[in-house]
Amino acid sequence: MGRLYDLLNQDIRFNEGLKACINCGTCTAICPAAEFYNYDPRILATTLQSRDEEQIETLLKSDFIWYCGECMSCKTRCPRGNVPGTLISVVRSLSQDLGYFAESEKGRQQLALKRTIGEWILNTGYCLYPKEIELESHPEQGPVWGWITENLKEVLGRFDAHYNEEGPGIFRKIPQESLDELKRIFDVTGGTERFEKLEEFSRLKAEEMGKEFSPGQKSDYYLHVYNFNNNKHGKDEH
Amino acid sequence: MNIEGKKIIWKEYQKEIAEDDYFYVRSCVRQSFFPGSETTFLRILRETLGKNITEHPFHTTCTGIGYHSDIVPYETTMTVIARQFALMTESGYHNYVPSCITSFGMYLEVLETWHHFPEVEKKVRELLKKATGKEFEKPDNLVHASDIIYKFRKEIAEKSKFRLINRFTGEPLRIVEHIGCHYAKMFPSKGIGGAEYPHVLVGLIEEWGGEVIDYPERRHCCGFGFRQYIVKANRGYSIACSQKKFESMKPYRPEAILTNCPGCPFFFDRWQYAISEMENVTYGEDGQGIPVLTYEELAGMVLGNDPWDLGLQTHQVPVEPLLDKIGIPYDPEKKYLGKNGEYIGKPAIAANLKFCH
Amino acid sequence: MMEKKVAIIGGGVAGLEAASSLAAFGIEVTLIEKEDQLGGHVGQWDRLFPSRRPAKEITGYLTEKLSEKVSILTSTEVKKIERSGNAWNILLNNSRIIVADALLLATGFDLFEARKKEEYGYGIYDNVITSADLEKKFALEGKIRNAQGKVPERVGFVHCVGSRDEKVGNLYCSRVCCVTAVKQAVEVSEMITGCEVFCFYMDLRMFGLDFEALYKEAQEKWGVHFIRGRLSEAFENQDGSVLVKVEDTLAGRPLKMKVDLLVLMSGMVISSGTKELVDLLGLETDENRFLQPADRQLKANETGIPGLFLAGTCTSPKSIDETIADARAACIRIMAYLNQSAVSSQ
Amino acid sequence: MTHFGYTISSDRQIDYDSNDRRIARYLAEYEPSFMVCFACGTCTATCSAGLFTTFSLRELIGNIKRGEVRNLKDEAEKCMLCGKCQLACPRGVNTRNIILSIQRAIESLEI
Repeated sequence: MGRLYDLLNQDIRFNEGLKACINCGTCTAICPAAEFYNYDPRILATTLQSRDEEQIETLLKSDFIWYCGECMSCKTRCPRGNVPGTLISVVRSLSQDLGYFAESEKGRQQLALKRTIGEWILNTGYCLYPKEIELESHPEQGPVWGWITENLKEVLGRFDAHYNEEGPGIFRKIPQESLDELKRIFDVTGGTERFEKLEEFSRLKAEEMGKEFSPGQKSDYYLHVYNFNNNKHGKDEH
Repeated sequence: MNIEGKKIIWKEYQKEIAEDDYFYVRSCVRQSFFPGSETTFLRILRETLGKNITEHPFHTTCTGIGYHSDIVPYETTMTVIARQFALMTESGYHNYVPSCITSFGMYLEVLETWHHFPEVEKKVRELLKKATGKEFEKPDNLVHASDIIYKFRKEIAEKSKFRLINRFTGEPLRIVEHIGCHYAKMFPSKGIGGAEYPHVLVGLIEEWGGEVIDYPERRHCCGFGFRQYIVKANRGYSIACSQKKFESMKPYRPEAILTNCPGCPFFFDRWQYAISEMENVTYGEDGQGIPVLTYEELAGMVLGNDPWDLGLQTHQVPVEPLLDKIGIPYDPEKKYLGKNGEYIGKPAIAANLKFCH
Repeated sequence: MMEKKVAIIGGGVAGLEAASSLAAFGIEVTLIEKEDQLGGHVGQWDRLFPSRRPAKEITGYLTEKLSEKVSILTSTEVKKIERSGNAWNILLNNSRIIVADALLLATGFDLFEARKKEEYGYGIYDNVITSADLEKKFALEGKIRNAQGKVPERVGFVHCVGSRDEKVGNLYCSRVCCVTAVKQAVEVSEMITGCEVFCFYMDLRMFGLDFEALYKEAQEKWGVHFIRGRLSEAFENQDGSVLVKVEDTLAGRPLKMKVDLLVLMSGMVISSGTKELVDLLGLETDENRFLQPADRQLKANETGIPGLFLAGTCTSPKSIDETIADARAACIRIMAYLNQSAVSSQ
Repeated sequence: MTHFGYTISSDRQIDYDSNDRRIARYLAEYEPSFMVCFACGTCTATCSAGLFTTFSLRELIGNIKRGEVRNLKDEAEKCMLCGKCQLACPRGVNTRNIILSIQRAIESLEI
């Protein structure tokens, strides 16, 4: 048994997600990602099942593992009780730990996720924070959202919110002690380490690509991973 | 379609929902995009149903979106969830009610993991203790907030001022429902009605006078896909999923879309706008789109709450045509008022999707 | 040897064959059947794979062979079974008690309840039927119409419904569904000119001597299409047709199509009658809930209980020829048992 | 119009309701052995053209059955008609005539 397979196997979710795949395709048939991307959860399961180090390494460095949307529709249907959607989470974890994520276009986007969701969690205590959802980066949000964000305190105020204030309610300010607890949880459970790895491997990749790299959401590298699509992920390039 | 076949399945998938004394946990997405819904939920529970429901000011995100974007490790998420349970325990509550479906799925998954791997639970307890000094008990009853509205749907119907009926034709309103994927697709036995024919929203629509429309792509994901929406380069996937659903429901001429997940209504609302801009295609009647509702909003509507207290002004797809059909009164002058009643200006008009000012 | 008595529970193919075989050895047989007629599932079927001979030929032959040594009790249920000494006392629902030296269970199978595969919508979508429903259409109507009264232009057959599926707790292959699907696909093609027929399969288990030839005939003569992939879900369209989703695993891409009629190949599960006997007799069952013989290779018709024997599909899915062979094998074990006990009692 | 920075993805499902399956019907009529292929891949394993091109008769037959006939002419032209596959096929598919019939079908159906 090879090295990468062993590492995957250390994750308790791996054995839960992969019993023995019979290649029936029930998962792929209803997988939204397989519909729109060159993706196939059945192939994910059989590749992992092969225990072939070379194939698994290629997989961890590929765009392929980043197409899944983790809707878990596959879990409902598999006649063998496999969960490709959970396996994806396991392989993505390893791909990030080893820095392999930076080798694919879709994998590199993990930096953008860390810089948005990840930092919002630690800085605000929320996964999303409305003042961060700007129309420029989210044009589909439309004019009503533009109106809401321009008048955030007023609009939220109509619903008994305590926006950025103490006490319960919508978008209340989460006390610093709670944020400190959250940070300590990240420190002792590997969350902080994951973030640091995402930053470090991304920085190395940015250097290799000759793109400016700095904190926040404005650097060349950040904007590149957030916006760039080579359009070779779906039907037309199949 | 034979409804009797569905009824057999609905009977098989019922679950225990606590009567009272709920510990409520908010949703990051719901607060952002449909802030009136959570307020409405609490109002209905406290004022209409006379229930005790509390919220702890120190609770945070469950990190679910981070977990499903894979930037947050499973151990981290499990420990954050343990902290939420600790807040419940400290408050003396046992019935845990998340507002978010992603969270609901996370909680189920974590409890399932602990059930199968007690050593993991033990480790998480140690990690929580180390990081925060806290200890916790697991909830006795864990249900999604929509389950509670389902449980009290008859009481709400008794107190309702409006039925889901078109007052001009006398016909029931044709409504499609959409269930968040993580409500029951991961653990079918934990969802009312199961994974294939969930009853949690169907039960509301039918109890309140509407007609449920089942359409071929009903089970399809809205397309959020976590990283597939959050990163702009991937949004072509996200919008394509919703478009597939709109195209599939179109021939049935639905008059509203009802949802129980925080993300889905937001995508159905905004993607209708984006599709109208990109392709000049609008769904629904007269270029006005198909109104998208949360279950809290729908409950508030039948109970006769003021539409602007429900937050219907935060929708991109206008809800007024639906209010007109039901006969729910509203004052257009009050739509764009701030918290103290002063006018704060109007949103700009979209190019193709009609809007009601 | 004194005249010995054997009671057989179940009047399907296995029970009928065993009854006549034992009678031929001079045994006095009581055949107990809960339905009002003999023949079991085969009695309800129109034509059989692979030759498409009428099912009546089989049940007719087996019933005609029954001699006066066989007393037949139809519409009769077993209430209680007791072992007293070397004899079995079987209490029936009409309060009669049958005494026998040996007891043979030939309680057969039930068709898997297709509605349990919720995602296929059996019992909900009007044009989703089972292979048994289709067979009834063949036998009773002699024509195929869908629920809207339309002649189907496209029919789909779904293999492995309730078989090879841990979701419903059935790990096994039901053996006969693949070839039944091909047989029915041929029959539909024969009956409806121009109808496109699709079989959705994981792998085609054409184990019988003539099965592969039938498969080839289906492709070559009737143009039946075979798509490798397990059906993931079905949904009803507005016009009542059924939208199916499957992966074409040879192409590695999801596939969708509209069919006018979707036929689910329901597999075999332990019968409700067998389950009752499990409780009455304290029998062992295997992980798939079929009766567990003393040894699946060496003592396939025997149990741990002296004088209690098994035959047919109550122990595992079987085709008709396998069931008949199994029933005969059980008779040999019963005769050996009766002779031995006759010797030891002398 | 708002510039979104992305476009709506097209789906890659095989759609039997809209695909063009006329060539499959043509072949089933004029070379019925086309229908008995059971996709074992023996042809592709032995194929001379497949050694130095991406040609696969198994895939080609499958795609025609599915009605996925883009680039069909170019694909079929990769075959050198050497006939090794015909010797190898366990189902007696007349592979050479399939290739020739594809060309005839493209012409007569004006695809």
